[in-house]
Amino acid sequence: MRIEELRERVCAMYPDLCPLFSIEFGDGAISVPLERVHSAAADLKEMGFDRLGMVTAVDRGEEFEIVYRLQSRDLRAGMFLKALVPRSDPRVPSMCDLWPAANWQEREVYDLFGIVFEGHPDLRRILLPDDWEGHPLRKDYVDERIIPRPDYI
Amino acid sequence: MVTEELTLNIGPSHPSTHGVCRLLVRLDGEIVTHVEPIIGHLHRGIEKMAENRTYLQVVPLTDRLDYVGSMYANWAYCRAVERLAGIRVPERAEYIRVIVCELQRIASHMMGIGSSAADTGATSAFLYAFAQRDLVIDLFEELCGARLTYNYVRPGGVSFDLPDGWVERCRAFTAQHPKAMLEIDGFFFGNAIARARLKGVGVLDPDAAVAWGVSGPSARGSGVDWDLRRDDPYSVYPRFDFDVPIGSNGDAFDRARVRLWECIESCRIIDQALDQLEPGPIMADGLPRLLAPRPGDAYDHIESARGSLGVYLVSDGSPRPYRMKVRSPAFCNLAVLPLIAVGHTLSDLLVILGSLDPVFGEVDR
Amino acid sequence: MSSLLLGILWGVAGVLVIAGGAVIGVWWERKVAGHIQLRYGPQQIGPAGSLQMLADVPKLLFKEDIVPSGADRPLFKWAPLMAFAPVAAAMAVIPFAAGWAPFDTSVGVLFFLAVPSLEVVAILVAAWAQRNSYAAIGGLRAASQMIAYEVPRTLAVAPLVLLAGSLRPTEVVAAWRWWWLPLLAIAFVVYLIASIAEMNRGPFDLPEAESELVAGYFADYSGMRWAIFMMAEYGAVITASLFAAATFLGAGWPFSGALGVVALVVKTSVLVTIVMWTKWTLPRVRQDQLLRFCWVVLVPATLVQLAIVGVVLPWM
Amino acid sequence: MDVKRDRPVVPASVSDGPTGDGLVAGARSIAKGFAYTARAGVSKPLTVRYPKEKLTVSPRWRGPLALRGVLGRDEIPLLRAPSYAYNETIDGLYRADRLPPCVGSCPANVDARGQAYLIADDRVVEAYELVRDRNILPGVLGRICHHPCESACKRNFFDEPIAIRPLHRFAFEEYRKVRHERISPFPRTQGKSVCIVGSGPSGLAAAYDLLKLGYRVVMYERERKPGGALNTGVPAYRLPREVLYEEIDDIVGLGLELNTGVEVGKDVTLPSLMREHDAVLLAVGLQQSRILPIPGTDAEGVVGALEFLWSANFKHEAGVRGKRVLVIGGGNVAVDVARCALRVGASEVRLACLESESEMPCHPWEIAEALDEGVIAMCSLGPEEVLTKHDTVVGMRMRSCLSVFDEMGRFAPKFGDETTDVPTDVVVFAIGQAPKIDTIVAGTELLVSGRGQLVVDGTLFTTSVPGVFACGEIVTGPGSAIGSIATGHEAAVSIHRYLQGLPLDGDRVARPVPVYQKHAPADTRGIESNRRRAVMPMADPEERAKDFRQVELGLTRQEATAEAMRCLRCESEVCVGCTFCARTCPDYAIKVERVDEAGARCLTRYDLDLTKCCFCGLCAEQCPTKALHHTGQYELSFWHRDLMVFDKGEMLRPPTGTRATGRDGISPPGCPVPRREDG
Repeated sequence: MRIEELRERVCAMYPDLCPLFSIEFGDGAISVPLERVHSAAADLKEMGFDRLGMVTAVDRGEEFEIVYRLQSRDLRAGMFLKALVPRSDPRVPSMCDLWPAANWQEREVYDLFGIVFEGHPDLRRILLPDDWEGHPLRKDYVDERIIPRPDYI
Repeated sequence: MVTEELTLNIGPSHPSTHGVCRLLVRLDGEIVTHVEPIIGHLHRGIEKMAENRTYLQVVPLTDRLDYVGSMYANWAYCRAVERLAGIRVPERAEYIRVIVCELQRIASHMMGIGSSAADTGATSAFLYAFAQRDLVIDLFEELCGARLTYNYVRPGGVSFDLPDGWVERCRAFTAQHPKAMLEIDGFFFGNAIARARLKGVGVLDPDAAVAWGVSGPSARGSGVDWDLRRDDPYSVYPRFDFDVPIGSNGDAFDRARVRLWECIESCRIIDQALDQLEPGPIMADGLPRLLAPRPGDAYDHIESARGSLGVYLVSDGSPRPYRMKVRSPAFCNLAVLPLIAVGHTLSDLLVILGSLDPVFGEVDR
Repeated sequence: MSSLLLGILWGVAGVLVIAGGAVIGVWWERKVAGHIQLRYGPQQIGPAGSLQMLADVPKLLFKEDIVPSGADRPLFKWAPLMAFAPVAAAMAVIPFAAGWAPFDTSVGVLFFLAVPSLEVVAILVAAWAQRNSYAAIGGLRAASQMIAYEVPRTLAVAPLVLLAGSLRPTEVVAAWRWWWLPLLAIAFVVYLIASIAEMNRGPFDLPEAESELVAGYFADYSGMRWAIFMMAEYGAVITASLFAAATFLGAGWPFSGALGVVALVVKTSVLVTIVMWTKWTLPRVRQDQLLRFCWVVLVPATLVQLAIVGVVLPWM
Repeated sequence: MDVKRDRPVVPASVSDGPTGDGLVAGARSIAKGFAYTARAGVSKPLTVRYPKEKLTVSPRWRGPLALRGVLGRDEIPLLRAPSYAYNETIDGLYRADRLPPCVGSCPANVDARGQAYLIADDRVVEAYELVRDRNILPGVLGRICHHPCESACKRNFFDEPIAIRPLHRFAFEEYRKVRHERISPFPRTQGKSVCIVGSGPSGLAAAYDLLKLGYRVVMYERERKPGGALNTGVPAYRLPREVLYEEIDDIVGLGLELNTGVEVGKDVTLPSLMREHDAVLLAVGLQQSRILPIPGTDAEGVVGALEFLWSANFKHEAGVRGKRVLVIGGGNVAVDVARCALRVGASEVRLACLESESEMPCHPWEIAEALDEGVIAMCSLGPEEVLTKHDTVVGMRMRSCLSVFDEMGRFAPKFGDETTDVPTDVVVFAIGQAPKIDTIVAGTELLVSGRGQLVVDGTLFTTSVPGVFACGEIVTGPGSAIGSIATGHEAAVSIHRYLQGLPLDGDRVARPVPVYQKHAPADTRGIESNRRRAVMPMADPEERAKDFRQVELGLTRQEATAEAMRCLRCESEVCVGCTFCARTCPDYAIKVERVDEAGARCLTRYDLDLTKCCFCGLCAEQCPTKALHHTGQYELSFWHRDLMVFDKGEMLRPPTGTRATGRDGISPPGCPVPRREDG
């Protein structure tokens, strides 16, 4: 499905969020408020996005941006679903009830970013040891073992 | 009679965990009642490391994600960078990428089939598959000087042009490979014991496969007809004529045999690509050595030997990626292991793990 | 007194034959496996790598003898010898030529069937002594497998005894006629399969399945103690093949005297090679499939064989 | 073998195996397995017998790193060869993959690398003479060249190219101070004489080569001053005439007999010259402006570009003062005309061309400078009709142009329906030039094509008459000055061979034309200013558009030296301390300790830490000079036992010093860091 078509269908579903649908580098992305992210995901799944390709987060300073990559075989399309999470209280509803695929991916985000997924059945660290301190993919993570970049690089 | 469950830690250092995975298993006799993969033993923080490196410097890191299929991670990463920086890749480079990646698929599937065989104790079938893998690796060595971590696909093209005579040697390989595959098919997949070991073991429901995000041959073994090369075509794949083999039972046998038939199809693609290959540049024109794409984020995925391998890149306009995320198919495929392994015997557990063909460099990143 | 001395002498000779056979067997197996797998196998030391084991044995001898901290030390240390002893004992009753065996007893065949089965005790002891989950699983698998395969193995030898009319191995050899070969084909094949299962070799190597249990019941053994287990395994291969060559295949037939011994050795080598060939050809079966194969295929097959022999017997 | 025919077909579902289940089928499958392994057992193994069958390693195999050469201390080879052997040298380097891209992409293969090396080494006069060997007018070309060398410069990859052209000019300015001491006539060793008609760049190049080979060379020029198109066509704000005359004076000082104000075909005839001399070279160039065959071109106010430039250059008056000027054409000549028109007082100058802005054939920097000065560019417009009133130009009707080139890249303009009328007083056609040789060839048997062009062999530069050669734009058509010079060199080689009685082609190596890719501007953010290209100072656009003074003001000595030191000395296998290897290493395995001072590019030490190296090969690929390379050692030793011992000189350095530092641990010449006495 062409990206403009996708945009129309999403806009028909969420007229108020239509301005938040952006097309960049040939990929559609919709940014929704955090409290609507779960219902939006459920609606998109209803629309035909049967696969949750990826869950990840980006450290945007004051906020984390949580990024879901949805993939659809029937629509032959993929799109992003994004939401901003306040850094002070990083809580996101878990998608495990919609896609079990979210299980490990959300554990990974929890492990590396410290974002808490509410409703996750088994939220533990997955890549790092259980006693690890801090969340390494946060930009303010410090570790004396990280070698600073040489100045001429 | 009162029985007690036996807790067994398989791994992280065990011949059949295909890397450094630890399986926490509870056994009732030989029957697995609970299994939990504990991963992260090979976690090197490549996504964190990438934030400290320039776009070109990340390429060698991607080699080390899926070390059985380095070309894929190279390519997926380069596609994301090219999308982000708006680089147009010359046609010859695209063809070379397709050729090396299909060769890589063969090499990787030989590992997958071979480990399926080795898990069932058929060591000879394992080595017959590895003999084929070695032929591919020889081609790669000639191409880029490395046998495992190639660092061959670069943003904008590929690092070397094909050496003299390579095309002929590649054709010689694809000419003999389908025959060798059919022999392995008859020798291993036709063997009564192997069939008894693999059939009906670790059945993955197609709906569950989609819901759990399983992709690649592992999902196609369950009958999920989904191949990015055909369904979300990228590069020059639309120009090739090939079939996507599908299983119907979703057991370990189907998953392994899908891999075998994919190798034969890969040979078809390689032959067509070699026919269509034309001289030309192999690197995009005017590519600065220090890439600094404009701010934004881009995602691109390719069909790797393990499934859809995606790379998500966020740029802040500086010469270094602000965030790199690898959507690794092996990670998602492995998550489904507890679902399909419980209720089988200990012997089957490792066959099921092998049939998902995880590579822990990619699972742990 | 002299009989005791003779017994000790025979014992030492038997151990040496088994040890030497194991050394050659390991080299031969590596060559067979290598060529089957499109490799060369050992080829660095000696012609075609034939002296490889001479290098390996000192290495094993000088390796550290590790006893796991949680292990039952006496049992752990004695288990390898317990595994080796029955194999060596079984050598005693094998009829090397018509009318001659080291220990010619009237219940020789029974002895040969019963004594190697004692190995299961040693394996259980070893598995128990290590306090290792893998070893425990391997030991239990071995116990169920070896006891189950006793039945077809014994039933496969029974037609021989029926035809010969004696349990004395030398008499079996003396009574052997060439037409027994086609007549006892089923029994021979069943005997071979059951023996492979008895000696825990592929495709029935579940107790030591390396891809599942690392090394099974001897997972924690190292150095020479591990080597003794290996020696017991190769000894079992050799004794079982020797017995089959002597009884099913007619020992020295069609020659006699020294040539007969050569013929026996050749037959044994062929059988050993077939055992190895099997291992490197077939995948490993699962525990339930193994037992089902035993009861559903092998035991009925031997019963059919017994019936055939029963029909033939009155004609003799 | 036809693979596709016997390729197996994918089954609809892979679930059904090659054989069915069941006891008999199972037994058969197991028997088949035994047969298969037996067959494999007796076949020849695939593995290689160690050590009898040694393995070979791919030439692209990436081994450990070694650094050759010591920061600027090793002499880099200067490209010096007699003119008749120069092509061979270049070709050999090209085949060996050792040809610097700047040299390769220059039509005359000027050794720009050697120039930068000598300037950095404070041997500026030597640098000038090195350049003059191929580019006979460095001072002139240093001002007007379109510098293909800079477009190919490897530094484009990293930041900005070396300012090769300004360095030519700088070298000339330095040389100028001592030129009287450096000039003495070449000894005349050959008894033969050559006559050259035309004193343009190609003629001068041929004259220089022939003089150097010992011939007598006589040159005829129609104008009163020598220089050909450089003299008549190039505007003075780009090329001050005294520079041109000085450089030609030097060639006269080398032995050239120059006769100016003599028009061949009028004052002397070509047949008489052919009788007097052993060979004649026609380097007359293109003398006629092309004018489109459209209505109204005979009206007053329509002029050709050459005529316009001639009067603007020599009279500083072209009759356009206070008038509106429309220049037709998008090439460099059109831009020159437009800029000259501004300088001779036109009130408004427009430039109309067929091509779109990105396709304009002129060099981008030229049009940028013109736009700065106030020229108005009108793109994608084709001339249709000159509007006249009483035989005087009042305007021009232009038709919109949709595309200029067809799919094959040929010139085939497609026009739209829209037309615009541009009011103007003067229309200058700068759409190309044509040769005008009818008077020159009169009385000879030289063949002239129907379109008035001389028939010339494009590689040997021979005409239809033996002993008469031709070179320059008359052969190549409108082109660049450095391109003309290249043809001059080639023609001189032909004449030399002709006079020596050698076959003209034979074993002669044709001039290789390596194709190097052009580069987009690199990202220069974060690159220290002392590593950036020297900025050429320019006169103020408002001021400079008023007269014919030079626009580019030249580099100072300090700037030029620093610029020359930026040169990467490509393919010289000498480390220049660019640190690109360390910058690209993903594992920080290459450690560089640098003295970081203004203008310094001096490095003290390179440490190649193989324990960190991941053998990705990026550093060696990045190395512009190929000084850093992979050795065939280390892992090779696993099967070549005799190489087990590392050659420490080739590989890691002891922690106290490295070969990259040099024996005494000091930095390269010209580096403004105080030298230590001993390291």
